[in-house]
Amino acid sequence: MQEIVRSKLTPTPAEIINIIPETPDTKTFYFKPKAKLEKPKPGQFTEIYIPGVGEAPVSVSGIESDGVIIQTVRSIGTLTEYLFKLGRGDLIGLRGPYGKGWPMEKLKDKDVLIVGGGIGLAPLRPVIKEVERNRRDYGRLSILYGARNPSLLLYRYEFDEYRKIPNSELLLTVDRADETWTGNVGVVTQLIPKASVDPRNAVALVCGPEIMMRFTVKALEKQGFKGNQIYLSLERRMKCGVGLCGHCQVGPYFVCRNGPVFPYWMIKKYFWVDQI
Amino acid sequence: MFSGPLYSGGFSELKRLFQEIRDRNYRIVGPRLEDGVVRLGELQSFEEIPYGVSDVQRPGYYRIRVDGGRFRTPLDSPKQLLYPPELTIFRVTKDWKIEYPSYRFEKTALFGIKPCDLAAIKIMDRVQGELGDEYFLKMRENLLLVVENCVEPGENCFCATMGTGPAASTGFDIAYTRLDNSIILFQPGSDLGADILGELSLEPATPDQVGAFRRAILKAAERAKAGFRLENLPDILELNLESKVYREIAERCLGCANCNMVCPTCFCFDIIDEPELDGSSRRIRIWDGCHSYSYAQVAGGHFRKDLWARYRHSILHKFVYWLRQFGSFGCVGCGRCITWCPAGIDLREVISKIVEEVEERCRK
Amino acid sequence: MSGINGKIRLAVFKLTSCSGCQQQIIDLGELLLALLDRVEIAYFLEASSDAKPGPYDVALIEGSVSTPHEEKLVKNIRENSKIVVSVGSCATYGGIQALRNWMEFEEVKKTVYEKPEWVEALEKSRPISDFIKVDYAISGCPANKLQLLSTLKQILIGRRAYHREESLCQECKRKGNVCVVVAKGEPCLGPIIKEGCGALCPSYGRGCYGCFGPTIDPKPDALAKRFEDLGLSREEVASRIRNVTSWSEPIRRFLESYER
Amino acid sequence: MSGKDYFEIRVKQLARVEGEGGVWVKVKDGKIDYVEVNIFEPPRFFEAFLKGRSYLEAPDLTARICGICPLAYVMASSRAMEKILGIKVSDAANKLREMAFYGEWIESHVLHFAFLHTPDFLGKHSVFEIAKEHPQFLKDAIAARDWGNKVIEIIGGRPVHPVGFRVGGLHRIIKKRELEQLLGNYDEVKRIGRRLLEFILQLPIPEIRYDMVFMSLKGEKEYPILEGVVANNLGDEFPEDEFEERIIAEQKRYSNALHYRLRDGRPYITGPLARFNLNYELLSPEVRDVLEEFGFKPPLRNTYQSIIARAAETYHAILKIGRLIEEYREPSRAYEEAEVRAGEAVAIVEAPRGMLYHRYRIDDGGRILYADIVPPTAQNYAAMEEDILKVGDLILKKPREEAQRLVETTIRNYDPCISCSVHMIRLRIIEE
Repeated sequence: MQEIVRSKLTPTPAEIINIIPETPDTKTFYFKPKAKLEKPKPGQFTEIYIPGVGEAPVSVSGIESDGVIIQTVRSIGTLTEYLFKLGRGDLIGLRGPYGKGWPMEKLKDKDVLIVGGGIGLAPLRPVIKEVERNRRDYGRLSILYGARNPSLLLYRYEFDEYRKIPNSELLLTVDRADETWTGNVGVVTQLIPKASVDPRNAVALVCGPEIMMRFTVKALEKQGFKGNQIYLSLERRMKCGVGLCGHCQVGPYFVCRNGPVFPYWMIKKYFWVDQI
Repeated sequence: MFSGPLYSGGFSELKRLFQEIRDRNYRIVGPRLEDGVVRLGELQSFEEIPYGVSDVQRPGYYRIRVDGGRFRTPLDSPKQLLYPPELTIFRVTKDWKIEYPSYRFEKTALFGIKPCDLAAIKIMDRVQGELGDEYFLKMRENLLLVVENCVEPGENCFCATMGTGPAASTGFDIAYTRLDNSIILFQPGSDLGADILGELSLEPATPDQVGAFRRAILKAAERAKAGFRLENLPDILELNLESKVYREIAERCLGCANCNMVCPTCFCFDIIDEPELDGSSRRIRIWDGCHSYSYAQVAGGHFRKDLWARYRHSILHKFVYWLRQFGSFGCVGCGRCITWCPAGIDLREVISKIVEEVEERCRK
Repeated sequence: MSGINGKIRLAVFKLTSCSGCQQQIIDLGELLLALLDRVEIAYFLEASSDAKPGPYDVALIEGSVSTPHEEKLVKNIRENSKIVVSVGSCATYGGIQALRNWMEFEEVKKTVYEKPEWVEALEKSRPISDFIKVDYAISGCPANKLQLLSTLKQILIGRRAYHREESLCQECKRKGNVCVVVAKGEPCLGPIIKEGCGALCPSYGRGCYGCFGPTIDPKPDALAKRFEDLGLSREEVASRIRNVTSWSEPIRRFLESYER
Repeated sequence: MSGKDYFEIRVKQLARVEGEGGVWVKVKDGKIDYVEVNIFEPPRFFEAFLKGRSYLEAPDLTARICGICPLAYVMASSRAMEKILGIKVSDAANKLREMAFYGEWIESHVLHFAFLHTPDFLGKHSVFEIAKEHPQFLKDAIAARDWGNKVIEIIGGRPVHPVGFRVGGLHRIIKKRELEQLLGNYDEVKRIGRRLLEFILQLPIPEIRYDMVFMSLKGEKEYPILEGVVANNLGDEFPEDEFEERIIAEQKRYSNALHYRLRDGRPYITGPLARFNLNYELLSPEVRDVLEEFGFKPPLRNTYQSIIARAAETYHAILKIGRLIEEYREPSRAYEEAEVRAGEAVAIVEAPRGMLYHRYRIDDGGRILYADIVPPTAQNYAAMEEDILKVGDLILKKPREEAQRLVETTIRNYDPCISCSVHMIRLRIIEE
């Protein structure tokens, strides 16, 4: 008997309603889905699809009440390169949101230490927004953010806003300064001892290149952070987003389904193993 | 290993079973001799099943002999049928209409598959779960499973180690065992199976036959063993993530991913987006495997650039991770990855060596 | 999209080759007609005498560079084209004629021509990427017409063109072929050669001889060892592997060390 | 142009030949004095790198000489090796070879007469321009080629450089039902073959008559394709092994291809026109019926009519393939083998564009010691040059642009398979 097979991997069309250039190779897109998607939680991701081009997992960097999803994208692969050629009014497809996000419930009444590297700040932005919105639910907020050079810092237009959040700090650093830069120079891990959070009562949320996360974990442990106080958002090749295609495994975990955010203790065993 | 009542018959009863299933409008897929190998294919008649043909399966080696013997796992696993190598997911038109493909799902009987392949289907059931691939789930709904227990496992078989054979214990509709050329024992495994067997009005097996059955299966189990034990295996493998065995094997491994492709439980897939000239485009799902170079590659990075790391992942996935992901091993001991490895790499040896390495270390 | 009616201006060039890859374009048949709705063929001598000058949006180049004239020509094509695609194993790897690269060139010339001094050719037949930047490379002897079309379709919608370059074994297994190495003891280059042809040779019961070129991460050493186990002499192993795509980097490197 | 020794027109490209070449015409006292067909297809040195390779590789390697007619190379090299080893190919394998080879004739002929040559007679640049007035013609041409290609694909895996053939037969047994797929729309394919021939018969073809030497294989009972004796219209008939004694080869400074002539220095024509004239009676009666309906009688005495021979052979090939499929019985073995031994042999087959000659010597290990390959186009060079001399008056009387077109058309009469020997054609008329 002939039967139609409807794939669960079906995207929902969404309109690009705004684009904000961030850095030379990064833009922030505002997508308005044509049909209602589940509301993403901070740290979750969607699969952005363009017909005939492909799909790429991209973390959500902002969630608006009217269903608009904000995502910051670096042009690096086939899909993202193509996305950069699109403009307002163009349609793309979205699937998701997928994955486990940041442990927001575990942050309640805790100091929140955010450590971002480069584009890694994108999935952390919704956390900052959440802390800002419900400021009294959380302890001190410390945002440590670094990039290779000043032109690669995301959301610079919002930094003042971050600084104005009560009981918070924003520490920035760049690997290489230019003439405009008067702040810290060096890798982001150097900022960790400077962060004014109480390691005994804090949770660290980390996202950035894998190498940066390794150094960050070491630095955090040095400050007294324990494995259950550190959360990392991992990157892998999340093709299907729902744990079926197999590509995104790290150890026994599917990054798409069990992550992308993992408590450090959970992945510690694999985190330091070369090419696991 | 042993369950359910046994009934006695012979080849004519087996043939009647085939006929009975056919009369119930099942398409029958089973082992047949084609392209110089025993492989799964659609069977028009019982006579197509190459009883009397045996296969020699060794690492990287397969040959057929017409010697009145028995064949083992066919080239194809049920995956070929349930989880086709290439499948269109959907087509999207220029104006964003999504069109889904339609397929024919017929009542299908898998006739004479081996217990290891039955185990593989059960593993796939868990992997796919309710989240799973729609095509698989629809195919699965219509499946009748007739298993042939093994009394003569091949050289590459290690179902006994993996606990999937040589006899099936549950999850089938009907199982049969060819004790010798005249006596075949039948076993119902489901209500439907019992109903079908009922049509054959078989006699219960005699105590002698039951005894012979048990002896044959136990003897087969002795043969179908790998050189390692499952006990603590996941822990041992995880203790030895940096084993040099992986690097040694990568000297012989071709990275071709044949082992992934022939594995009855390997489920990984890649997605291809193909634009069409009329502005529409197609999404296609095709088999992929962790030995593929591009498998763990992302735009601007690679998580398993070296072949040894890809090889390690395949072992760890089957024997460590799978257990945590789906509650069982990802290997059923069918031996296909050993037979069809063009480099003749023997998975059993690889694992044994890694285990040895750890034991060695413990002794020191 | 600088062509008539916003079509892509396509040019097809031929260097040292058999014309078989251009043939693939004509062999598209009905699909070629559909393609012509989107593409203006500005230069394709085999199909049309109406040869228009550049610049071109896309240049497809068949054939290897094996004469001084071609060296100039390919540089000229590059200057005149936005996207350059090397089509087929001649353009991408140097082709079958690169088998002469392994021989003494003066001897080679003498073997074929009575007056070798009249023959104008470079000592080696080389891939065009040795001379110019190539945007996309399609291999195959000949290139697979559907892969070629797919590349054009991807270029047409403006995306980066991509094809899987995993082993031929994967395509072979997807097709349900029986492995000729395992079931017949027949040497097959499939494990180190990329998919794309449809696993044709094994479908016809014979070993792959490598016309699509090496995968992205081939292991020729391991394969050579396996061939030796199957009973081939080192000379035979080298000869098997030194075939249509012998001048591709990984195979060349392998042969150089294997024969040392 | 007075005051100069010569004037020169440079025709940069001659398109719609499968490659590139040039024509150089020297004019003296208002008459064409000298013609050079100038080939600049780079040399590929097949005969050199074949040395040392296994005899089994000859078909796959030599196929790569030409992407238009690879099967001709497969057939000639296989047959030569079989002669050396004394292998008798099964009837079934022979039939499959013929079917596929006829498929190649269709593919190559239709490519040539529809895509490359017809535009000349209708004053167009390409078949796509013709399609505006004659859409059915292009449709038919594509359908016929697709079908021809499909024949090769089923038997050999792919139309260009097929993989299914080997010395001794084929690599695998082709099932009858695989071939029968080709018969699904066979009646329509036959109609297409007929329509294409009728279309070609109605083209305005220049009437120029002169004497030519034709040479081709001659069939005994069947139109020649895989084998035959060599014959010409001078009454000579000789076995393929004597080819080299009857023919002389010379290397020209301006060309990478060797030029061939009869021993007495006369050029000869090989190809469809020659085959047609020497084997007319062996064409399928259906083909002859159409020709005769249009008033054509053999021999065709005009190289411009070679396009008719191609269309006729295309229709013939379609009919022949159908008959071969019907007669086909699956063999028990895909190929025959024999003990390897040293030896030497020659084989000539009829490539779409004429006689293709292969000669090999192998050692007792089956390694190729010596190879000599004479493609049809190389044999036709001398005739092409001669032809241009013959139409010289016409060329010189016409305006330059038309003159070029005429020269091009003349060259294209030979369907020069440039890849096996030549390249784009440039016309230079040099007046002294």
